[in-house]
Amino acid sequence: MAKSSSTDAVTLIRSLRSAYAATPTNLKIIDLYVVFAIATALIQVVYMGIVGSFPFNSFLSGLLSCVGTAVLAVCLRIQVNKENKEFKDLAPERAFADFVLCNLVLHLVIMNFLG
Amino acid sequence: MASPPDLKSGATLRNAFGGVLALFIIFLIGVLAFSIRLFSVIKYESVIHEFDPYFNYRVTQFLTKNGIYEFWNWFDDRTWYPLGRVIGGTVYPGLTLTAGTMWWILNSLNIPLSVKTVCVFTAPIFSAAAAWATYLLTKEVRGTGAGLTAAILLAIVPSYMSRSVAGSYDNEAVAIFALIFTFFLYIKTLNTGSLFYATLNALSYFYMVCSWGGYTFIINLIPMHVLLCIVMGRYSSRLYIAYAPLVVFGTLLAALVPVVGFNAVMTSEHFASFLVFIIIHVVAFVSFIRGILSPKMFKVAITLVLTVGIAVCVGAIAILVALVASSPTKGWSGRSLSLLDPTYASKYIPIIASVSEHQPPTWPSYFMDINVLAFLVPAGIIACFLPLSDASSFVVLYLVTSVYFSGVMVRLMLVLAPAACIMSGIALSEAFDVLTQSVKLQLTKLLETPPNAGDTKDGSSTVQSDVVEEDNKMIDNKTEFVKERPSKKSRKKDKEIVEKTRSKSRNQKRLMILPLEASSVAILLIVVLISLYVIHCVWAAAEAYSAPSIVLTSRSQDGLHVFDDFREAYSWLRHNTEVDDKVASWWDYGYQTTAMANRTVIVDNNTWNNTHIATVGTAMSSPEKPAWEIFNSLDVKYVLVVFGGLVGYPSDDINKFLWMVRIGGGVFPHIKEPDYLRDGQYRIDAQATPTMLNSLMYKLSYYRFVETDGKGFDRVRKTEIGKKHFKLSHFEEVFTTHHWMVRIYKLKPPKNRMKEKLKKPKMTSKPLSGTRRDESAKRNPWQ
Amino acid sequence: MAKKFFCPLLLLLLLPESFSADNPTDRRLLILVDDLTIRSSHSLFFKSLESRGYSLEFRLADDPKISLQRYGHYLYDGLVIFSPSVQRFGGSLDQAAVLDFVDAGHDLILAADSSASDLIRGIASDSGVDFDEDAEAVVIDHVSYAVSETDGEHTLIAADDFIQSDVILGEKRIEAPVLFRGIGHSVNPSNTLALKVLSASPSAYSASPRAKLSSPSLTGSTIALVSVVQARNNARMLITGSLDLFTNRFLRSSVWKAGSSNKYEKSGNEQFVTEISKWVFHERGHLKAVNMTHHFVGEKTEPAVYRINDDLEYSIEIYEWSGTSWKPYVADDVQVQFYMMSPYVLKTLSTNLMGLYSTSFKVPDVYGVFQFKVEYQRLGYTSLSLSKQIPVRPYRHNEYERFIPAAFPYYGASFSTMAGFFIFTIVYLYNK
Amino acid sequence: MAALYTLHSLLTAFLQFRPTSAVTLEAKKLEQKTPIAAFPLRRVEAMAESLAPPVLVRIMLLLLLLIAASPSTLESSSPSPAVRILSAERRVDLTSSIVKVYLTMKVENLGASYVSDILLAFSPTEAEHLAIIKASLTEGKRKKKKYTPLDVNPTELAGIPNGAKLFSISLISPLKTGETTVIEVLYVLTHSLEPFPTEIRQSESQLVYYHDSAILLSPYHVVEQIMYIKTPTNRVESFTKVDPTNRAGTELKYGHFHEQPPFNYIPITVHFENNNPFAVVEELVREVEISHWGSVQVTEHYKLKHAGARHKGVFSRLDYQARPSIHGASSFKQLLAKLPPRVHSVYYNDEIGNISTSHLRTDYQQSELEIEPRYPLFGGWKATFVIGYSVPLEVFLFKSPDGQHYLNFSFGCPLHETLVDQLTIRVILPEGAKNPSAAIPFDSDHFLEKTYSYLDVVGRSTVVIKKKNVVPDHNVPFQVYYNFSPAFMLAEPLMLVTVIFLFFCACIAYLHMDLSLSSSKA
Repeated sequence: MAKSSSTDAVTLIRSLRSAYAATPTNLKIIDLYVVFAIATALIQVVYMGIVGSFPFNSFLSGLLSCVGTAVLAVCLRIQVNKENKEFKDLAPERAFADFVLCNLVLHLVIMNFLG
Repeated sequence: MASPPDLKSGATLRNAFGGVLALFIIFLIGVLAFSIRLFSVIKYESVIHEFDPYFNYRVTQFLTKNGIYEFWNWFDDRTWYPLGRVIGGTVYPGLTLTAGTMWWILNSLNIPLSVKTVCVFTAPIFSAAAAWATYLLTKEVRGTGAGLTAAILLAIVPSYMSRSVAGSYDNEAVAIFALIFTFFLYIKTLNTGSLFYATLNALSYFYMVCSWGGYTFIINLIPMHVLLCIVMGRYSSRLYIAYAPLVVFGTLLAALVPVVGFNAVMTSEHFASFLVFIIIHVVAFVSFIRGILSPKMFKVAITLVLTVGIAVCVGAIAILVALVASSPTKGWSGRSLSLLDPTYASKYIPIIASVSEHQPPTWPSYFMDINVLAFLVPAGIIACFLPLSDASSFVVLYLVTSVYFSGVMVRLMLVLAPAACIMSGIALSEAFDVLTQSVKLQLTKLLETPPNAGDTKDGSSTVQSDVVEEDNKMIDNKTEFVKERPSKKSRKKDKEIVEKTRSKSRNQKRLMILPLEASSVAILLIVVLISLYVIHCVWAAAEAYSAPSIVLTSRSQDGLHVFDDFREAYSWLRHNTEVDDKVASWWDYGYQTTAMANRTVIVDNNTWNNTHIATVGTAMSSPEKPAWEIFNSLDVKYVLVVFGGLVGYPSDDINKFLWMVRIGGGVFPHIKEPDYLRDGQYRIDAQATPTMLNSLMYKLSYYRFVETDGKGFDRVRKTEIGKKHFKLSHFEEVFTTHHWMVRIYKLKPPKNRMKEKLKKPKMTSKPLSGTRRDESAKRNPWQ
Repeated sequence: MAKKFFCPLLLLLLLPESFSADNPTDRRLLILVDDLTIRSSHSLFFKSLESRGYSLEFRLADDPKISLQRYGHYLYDGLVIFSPSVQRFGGSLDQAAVLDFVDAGHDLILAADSSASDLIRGIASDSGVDFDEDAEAVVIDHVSYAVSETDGEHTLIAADDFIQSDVILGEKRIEAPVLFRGIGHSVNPSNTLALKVLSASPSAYSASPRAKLSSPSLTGSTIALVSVVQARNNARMLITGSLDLFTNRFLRSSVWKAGSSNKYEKSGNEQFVTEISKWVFHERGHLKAVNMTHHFVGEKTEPAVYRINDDLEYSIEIYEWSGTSWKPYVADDVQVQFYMMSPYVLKTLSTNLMGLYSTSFKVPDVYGVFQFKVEYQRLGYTSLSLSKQIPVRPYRHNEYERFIPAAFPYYGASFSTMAGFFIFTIVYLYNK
Repeated sequence: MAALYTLHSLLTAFLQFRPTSAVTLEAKKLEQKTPIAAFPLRRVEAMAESLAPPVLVRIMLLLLLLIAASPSTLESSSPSPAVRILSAERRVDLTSSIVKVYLTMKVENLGASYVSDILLAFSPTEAEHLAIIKASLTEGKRKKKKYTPLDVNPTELAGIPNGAKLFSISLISPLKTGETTVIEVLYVLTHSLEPFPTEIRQSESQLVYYHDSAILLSPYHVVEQIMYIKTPTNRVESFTKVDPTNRAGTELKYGHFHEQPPFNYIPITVHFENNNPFAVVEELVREVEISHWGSVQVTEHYKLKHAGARHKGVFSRLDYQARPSIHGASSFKQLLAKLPPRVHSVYYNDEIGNISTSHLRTDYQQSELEIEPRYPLFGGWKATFVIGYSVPLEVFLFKSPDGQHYLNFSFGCPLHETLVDQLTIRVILPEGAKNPSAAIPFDSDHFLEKTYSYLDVVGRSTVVIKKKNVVPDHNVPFQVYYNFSPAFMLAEPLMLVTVIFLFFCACIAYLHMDLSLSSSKA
């Protein structure tokens, strides 16, 4: 049972990789970006666990900035994804413009909240 | 704001024309919404109403005088003496900032309107905006027609009007607009799935957070909807885009508002959103995997992913529970709790229970506040269900939840009103669709229908117009709305029909087979129904909700009689007492005293410190001497009581007295409610208990009252008072207004000499113990 | 001719400058007597008063033209009632009027004797001093009486149990006992305003000398012979049950306390009555506090509001009236409270011996409307009670500390995300 | 001698000139118009025509002063023995809170030279409470008396005993030797009734002191004189007796006194009941805003105070309602404001809203506004309120022959029998009004400032007039002149129109742009 599942897992991983290989590079870039953001977030959580949540607002802003970035990136990915049927009418430029706008707002708020 | 969607919608000339028409109607609706709320100014005067608005007004004055930073850091030492109150940190700044900005803009244009004027007219302006927002929201849900109907219904719905007549300068005035607009943007994002609207959504959510504690409603409703969609298997990446950014931004922005601060992540009102946030990510991931994998591999994948996902969820839930447990009052503030458990307040928090607008509503109040909409709503729900879209499901959800809440707290009828309007808007437009359409199909000729449809409208509208004539001139510009609304709408209908027949599904067709008479009669009936509603609303606006509670009028045979006692008393205090004197009164009058009399008060309508209020309650319900000692220990110089016995003003302090006893007794056990009740009932006549008759409140209210008519007949309680002739030993009357409605007493200085029997009149600080202690400033989000 | 110009001729009722805050000593005394012989029999006492600059006005107690005030202004600063037996005063004067006179801040000397009327007793008891109800009762002491040939009933008492207070009785202690003949009274110990200045010896009791000795109502040292009351408005009263206390005879006569070896040439009465009248008429023990100021450490101006945890300096000046001028008051027990429903800070002020008291402390970490309170009550001194209100605000939004080192990682994180964002945009666009 | 008197007149003229020349720049521009300010100028010029330009005259005057200094000081003790007052009669009216004194004196010139100035003396306290002083020459007998007003203004003179203040009445035609003339003087004293006792209870009635001199304080020898004092009620507590003195009912008579030397003074005090409202407006700001669209908008901000004996202790509404005449005799609850005729849109409110107790009676003569403060005023109580009204433009705005507009408006406070401690009038001219100037019939300081009202760009020039101690007798018209071209009236409407037009253009542009964008995008 365990064996089969493990083999399943192996095959799954393989197929995943193959499937992922198909994705266009710009999506890859986005994924990279997302990963980076999440990683930062995790690091912070760990640090918070160690040091304690004294400057709570700083912690929040730090964490949320990462999460926010990740979320926005994901949204962007969803929108510019060619396979995605829902966003035929939405031009990728428009999507990216929105994305930039969102990020600007986000970082503005973060800056405000950090201090 | 309404113009771009409208005009973009149509490319053909006809639709462009329709768009312009719609735009025009919308504009008129705005004017209607604004002008119907001016009854109070016309019938009375341009003045701030009731209690909380006076506080907001005072804060706005401070803001306009000292600027935003001073306002943010304002520590007010004139209220809650001696504790003081950090206004900047405990007030929802949205309303104040809005009005302040408007004032600033006007003045920079050299239009010298006073702050007061701006404040008075803020509410009507925003109710117009709210009507527009409703239009947009409903339009997103169901086409323009429904939008217009809903908008006009909301523009004059009484329950919203009750909070937004000119002069009632309260948070709800702007909050409702923010609420609806946020929902609109949410739906918009859901439909378009563009990040741009998501950002706007977050921003308008921010505005909502700034302006009203009710924002928790949004931050709980939207997750519910998202969850609903996921459960119903309607997950789409648009849903993700609509929701995920909102949570992140929303939390950040909410945390920026001083009042909310870390509550945005600490208190459990917000946890639902985080939970759903996690869930939606899991779901998104799953669907992503499904997207890139072949179905059979997916079978395999799903198991693993699910296990992982569930593990994550469990972990998350565990964390949340831990957080909830850690946070104070299980993270739920009093009023929210009393929302979930209706009996909570009456059990634990008398202060919340004591406010009339926190009581559960009665059925008449439903009829009073939303009138015929109550009957249209079910139809609307049905209409929403065929066909069910994300948007319509959201609206339904909104309606259901708000119905529940309004059932708990009368005040939240306000949240229900828009939902009801939207629903019935949809219902009406659908009905008109069906009926007019059937009429049109019946008559082969397309040209004849608009006229006779038109003149049925005109007939009906004239009917109401002469009904309406009796009221004053406000209405006649209303009546022409009524005139043109149905006719225009019908015209819009039959052009919508074109795309409807294209767009809508077949079942529409089956509905259309109605005999001509039936349909036209039905139309007529609907119109009559609406006209009834309109009349009711106008009546409500003119009579029920336009009175500013600080100046009362009564019609007697010899014309109108004005009771302006409150302002008389306040202005007396303002001009004839020292600037630093402290005035003690029951907390209802705190805001007015600080705003109008500009004197320091002990407690006020922001009831953040129960103990302090209880202290005053205790003093009011104690005999003279202990009361004097309590007040003296608080440096009180004057005591103000409101007394309606002479002119029959029902909501005076004697009628509120039991609450003082309860609240006082809640903290200081030596005050026991039964002592004030003669076998269970509350009376002030000869049968009243001695405790009652010796209480300070009784004495201050009825001091020398008997001398007015010889036997001391109280016109409110409809009885003769129990104890008629008595002297005051520790207080002296310094002012009583013309109709005795406000009586102000001064504390006498301590006795100069000690007689043999005298004890030390040093304050035995027993009743005060711990007044300072509990610093749990309940920043209740529903205030 | 022009010299007459501008001396505004005052009507008789216009008062010359009188008892006032900056000159507390009384000026004009009204003395009510039963018969004018008292004027001569007590002349020494009156002389000593006049020599100290008082203007005395003698009236028969039942003179119909007596009135203490006219148009709300008091015509006298002090009242001396040497008319024990008067049943009701003449003119507008009555018990209430006398007490109002005291409540208006003026002083009173009330001397009764065995014939004390209800009126007198009433005034006394309203001030917290109760004469023995028994009408005949006088103070009798068979042990510490004053030896004299006339009196066999030992009603003439040589009392020397003085209150220990230089303020009331002056620095120079009174050696010779004071002769007393009259009725005793009692003072409720819970009464913080009334003080027994001269009390009887433990062996004394108050009863009627003729009647059979029943259990006397007052006995021993609870009997007060002379007591003073200082009202809350610092009006002072002297109440005694012996009018003879002030007579020339007692002032002049020699005293030999029974059982004591030494025999004094001259009784203590003169010194006693002089000193105590000085006290009663505010020639001594009258304090005033002025210039209550507070400011940040190192600044001079008084701020409108303090912030929590500010350091502030507080100072106040206290002076004592010496009968002719204000002298700096020196004591080491003056305290200031920083008070909001309960004292948050309680500090003893240090003086610079020139009347200036000052201290400095840190505002507690609690915001609210505080008060600087000085409550100073000392035996024999007028009580000081001052308070000044000052709000204390919490930190402003920009007064919290910023850039906490512990938070640097977070800063780093958020900045890195921003940087990341820019890089990402560039890469993304470039990649297109 | 004659030289000396002309010197006196010049001297007064010169001294008079000083204050006016010491005003701010634009104020000075105003001065040229105002008759009162111009008055000394005119007199100086009168001399100057024969001599030299005014500047030179002033220098000459200075010299004259120096020369004349010594003799004038010699004379000082009695400035002119040549003049004496044959008979003087003073009637002091104490029936209201404002003291009015009517002084009739018959003056005779004994000296050889002409006398063109008659001096009046006041004690310093009187002088500082002196609100207004008018003098007039009377001719003819009982029936057909005719009065001709005379100029009165303060003068300085060396060596006056005890700092008495002098006012000189300048006669129209100098008094020849041996001639006599009758001068009637009215002067009004404010704040000179001193309540005593200073604090009273609700049911007590108010007693006040009045201090004065039994005989006329005058720099001249007075042959015969008498003084009547009229009190409001019979109740007079006490009064100084200087025989002959007698009292009948509400009248108190001092005199006749004979042959009193100059500067004689016998202080007297009268202590009597006066329950008239001691209503004092501590500060009154009147804003008169002229709109050439056809109305003058007036807004008056009052700070009212009951300046009588302070109320102490209990205020019982019960007693007050039961017997106002006894409990609350000294209080007042009603005021009468006399507004100009054809007044409309009157309002009466305070900082917390409208005050509902007021009645307006209008007729073609005048309008009377009857106002009640929110509560009855007892001694020491205060109240603030605002009265606003607008009147049609044509009633108050006229065109002077030289094409200037001028506003002709009444100066004082419209409240009846009320004195104003500090009066400020702000006349707000329409935007674009040029070189404004004010003409006030008595001295008062005024200057210019800018105020911004609805949609103003350059702001409206505003004439601000300040005066202390104003009594009802000051209710005489004053004028404000300015040039104004009606073109300015159109400025703001045009502005609005353009803005709206631009807005629509913007909308249209936006819509088109928007369409193009969306088409490109989609």
